[in-house]
Amino acid sequence: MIYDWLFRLTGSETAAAIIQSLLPLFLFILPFALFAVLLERKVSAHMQDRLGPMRVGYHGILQTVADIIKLVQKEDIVAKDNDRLFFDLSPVIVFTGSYAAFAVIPFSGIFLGSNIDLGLIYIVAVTGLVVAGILMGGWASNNKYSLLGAMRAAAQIISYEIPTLLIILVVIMVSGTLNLYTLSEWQTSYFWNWLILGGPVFGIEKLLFIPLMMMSALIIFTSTLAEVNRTPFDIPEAESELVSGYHTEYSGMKFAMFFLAEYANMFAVAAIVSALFFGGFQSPFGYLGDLFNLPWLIPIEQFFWFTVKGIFFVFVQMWLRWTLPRFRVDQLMTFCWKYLIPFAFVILIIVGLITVLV
Amino acid sequence: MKTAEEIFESLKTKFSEAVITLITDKPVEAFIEAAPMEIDKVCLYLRDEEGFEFNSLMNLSGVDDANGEKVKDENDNEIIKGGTLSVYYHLESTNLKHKITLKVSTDRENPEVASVEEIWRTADWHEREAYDMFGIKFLNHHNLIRILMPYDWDAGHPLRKDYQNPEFYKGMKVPY
Amino acid sequence: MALKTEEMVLNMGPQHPSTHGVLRLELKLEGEIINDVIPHIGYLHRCFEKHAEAMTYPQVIPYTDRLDYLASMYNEFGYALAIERLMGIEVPERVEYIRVIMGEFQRIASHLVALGTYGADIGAFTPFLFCFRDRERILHLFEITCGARLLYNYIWIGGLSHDLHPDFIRKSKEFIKDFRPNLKELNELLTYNQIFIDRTANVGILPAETAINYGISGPSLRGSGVKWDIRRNDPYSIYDKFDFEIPVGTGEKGTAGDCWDRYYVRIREMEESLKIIEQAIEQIPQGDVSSAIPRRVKPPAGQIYSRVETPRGELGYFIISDGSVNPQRVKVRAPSFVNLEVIGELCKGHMVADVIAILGSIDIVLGEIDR
Amino acid sequence: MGLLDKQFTDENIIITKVDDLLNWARLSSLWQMGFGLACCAIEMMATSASHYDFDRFGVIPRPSPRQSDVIIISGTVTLKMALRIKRLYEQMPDPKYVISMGSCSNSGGPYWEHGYHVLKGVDRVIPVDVYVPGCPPRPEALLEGLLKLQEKIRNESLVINKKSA
Repeated sequence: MIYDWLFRLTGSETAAAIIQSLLPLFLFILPFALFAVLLERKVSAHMQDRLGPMRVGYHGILQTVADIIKLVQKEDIVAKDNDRLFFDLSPVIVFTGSYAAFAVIPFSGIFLGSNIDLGLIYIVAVTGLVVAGILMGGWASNNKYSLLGAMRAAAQIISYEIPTLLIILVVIMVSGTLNLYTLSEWQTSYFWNWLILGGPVFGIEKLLFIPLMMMSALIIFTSTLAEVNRTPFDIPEAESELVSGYHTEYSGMKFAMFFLAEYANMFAVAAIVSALFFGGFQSPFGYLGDLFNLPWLIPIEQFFWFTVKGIFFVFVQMWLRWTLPRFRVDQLMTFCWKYLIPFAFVILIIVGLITVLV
Repeated sequence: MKTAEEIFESLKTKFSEAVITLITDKPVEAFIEAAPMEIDKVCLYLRDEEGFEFNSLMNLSGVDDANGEKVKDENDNEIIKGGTLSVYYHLESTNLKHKITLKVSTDRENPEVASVEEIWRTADWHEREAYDMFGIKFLNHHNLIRILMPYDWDAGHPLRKDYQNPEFYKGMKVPY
Repeated sequence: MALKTEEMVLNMGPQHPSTHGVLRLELKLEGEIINDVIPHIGYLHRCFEKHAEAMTYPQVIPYTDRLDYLASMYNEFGYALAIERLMGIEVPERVEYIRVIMGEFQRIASHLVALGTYGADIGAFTPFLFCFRDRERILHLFEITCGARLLYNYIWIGGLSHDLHPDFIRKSKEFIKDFRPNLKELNELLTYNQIFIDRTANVGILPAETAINYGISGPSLRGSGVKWDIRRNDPYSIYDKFDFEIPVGTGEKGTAGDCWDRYYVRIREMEESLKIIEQAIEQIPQGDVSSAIPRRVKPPAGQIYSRVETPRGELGYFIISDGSVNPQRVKVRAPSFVNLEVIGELCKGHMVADVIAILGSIDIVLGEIDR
Repeated sequence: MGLLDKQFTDENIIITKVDDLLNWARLSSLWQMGFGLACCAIEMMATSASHYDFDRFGVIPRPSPRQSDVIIISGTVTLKMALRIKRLYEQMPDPKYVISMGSCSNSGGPYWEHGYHVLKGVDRVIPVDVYVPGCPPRPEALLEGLLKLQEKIRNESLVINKKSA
């Protein structure tokens, strides 16, 4: 959609593709990451009887800008025993992984990078790239803390992808689509039609779906939380145990890339959760554009709602981070394999039966 | 509850030679002097014998008695020749609620004391500290190395009264 | 063919976010499982005992502050008590009351740091700041009394440097009133959090027998279920006048003597300290706080081992006097020094994350370990 | 000192503006190394805690030296520790700053005379930017030290010999 528009504007396929791929970076990811870091610091500060950044700009709004400028111009240390190639490659891969996920995230009816039919599978596959990056970084750092952190990260992310995928299967069964855009469209612009409340189906089916979908939403939120290494699942970077885990050895720009990737990732998984269960870009109460007959307003409204939902889930992630302690490695695995996966399986089977029988 | 006199009597009959005197005339505590090489047997007896049950070693401290003769060495620094170093043991029974202090004195030039680390595990670090600070060697200690000072500190044992601090340590100036 | 594996040696510290200072732990790992832990200490060895030998008796007091810098009041208290016992000084009753009030406030402040940093070690950062917020108010009480926030030089041999500030009683009552709900909040936020319980219950179990043999004292010993508190078992000052409980670990969430018990004993001790303070504030007599301070501190030749119950356990001063104005020997039996020794025993077979939990639960202060 | 520092010989409008921007970024986001030595570390923690809140100035503790800009030497530096501190300092990326907090790390403090194992001032092993006196310094004093450091950074330049402003 954007692509077509850009193609008409520039008249060149390559230029359109390049501009389109850079758009989310500059329009959304960078500003969002800057905003999210600040939000994190402000949210944590206010939860802890503090004020947070106050001196850089009005109430510290320029704090993260200063942070990034500073990080960019810091010395980039590569120790003698680092594996140079992988060490340099790792932050790029991690950033690519979380960046590529934005390609299929439907921000609104028209603001959508690529409307591919396998959107859901693509997003899971691409975020899996992050593991490779982390593992590379941990190995190449030649630091025991990094290595331990990377091993933990790999084990954790791979394990928690299973419940995520199982729940995605549930959604696919109910909605019959793998396309994130279609999925959002299907959930219509009223909150009772969202999948968390059973989806746009009626009668006994909806009643049966409501508890199942609520559980599914909880499971997928939990497991995506683990995939982006947030508390209580932040053991790969567990500050009090592993110093800072896999990015212990990274400084300057490379660290900034990890840093931005983390926050971009947070939004990506929040977007998945909201696209799957909370109507994606759909407004909960219908559109003002419809009401006043202003069709151009609708995409803007959709963008607004999608961002609000995304930021809400990001906020919940932060809220959890500043409230909960951290699991231990074995408990984390127990939680995944003994609780989340069996529950996800049970939900999968029940939903399958319902869709067949009802 | 047993008083120091009772404990001393009982130890004297059991060990005779190894237990030397009971000193009560100094404030504030009475203490029993014992022979340095037999102290582990005395302690084991005090821990295990019914009626004593000293199951806790509160404290173990090395002391430089500084009772030797003060002489000047070639660099005109005052050093102490002869005399003794001591080790004090403060024992307590948490069941019977009585306490006793033991003291052993050993030769300053070649200070050797039997280790009580096997009897109370807490003595491990205390003895290492006494070794680190005074150079008292605890025989049969499983890991008698320096504990507070750097492992490669070669300027002596700092809590001895005649200790001389080195000028430099690994290129860093030590005195003010 | 069996896969060849190697033991990994991981150095934790001296600079590490949760070794509570400059402790270095050498971990021998098999994957994440601990085979052995070897503590290396001495990175903060500040030669206290040498200084004590070079100073006069009253001059040593500021140095005792810097031993256990989280519980300075109690270090002074113990030292002053030892010298008073050696010299046979009777201190006025008001002084005793003020010492007890200060000591118990210090116990709360110290436990707050211990619990807060313990929360941070487990991964919950917010309780840490909540604890520091409350601790700030106690420091304010100290500050109006003697002008210092951390290292006070307040308790002198035979007396105190200043009398209480006129506002002190009112402000401490206010603090106690505000602190009780905060303690409840801390319990809700951290103590009974299921993840926290999972992380700490049944971890690092210290049986009572082992604890006594290792000479463990304080909350770490009481966490193992041993009712041993020097305030009760060998009373000093005026602690026999107050009515307070000695909380012990019961294995409420796991096994007696695990990390959770050691943690919870501290929470309950804070409540008991509040009780003691309330009683002391009610009963405090009027009087002069400096009347018994000797003009010249010159104890008779002799020796004394005197001990008090600090927030970390039994703090003993072994002082040998040769009759001059300088002590011949001052040996500090530091509770953390002795408590830390057991860590190797506790950590075996646990995971890397548990080392942090265990280390935090025995609550060490490096200033006191290394002296 | 960053990579660009002292690389230019003449002052012009671009360089001075870049100067201002970089200095502003550096001084606004001084990440501190989460590292405590002794008593002063407790006051340092109190400074980061709710009441004094270091975060207001953009200071957050980072556990790894690779990501920190300022190391606060908070407490007595012993001989055993000194070389470790030097190493930590060397692990930090440029531009890096050092605040020496408290008498002990300024000069040995109360341990200056008989401290056979105390380094008499951390400036014997690493260069210090700001000295904060006190034993221990109050949190306000540490904040003041930070402001002094910010002032110092504000006058840094990419030019070799900047005329003093």
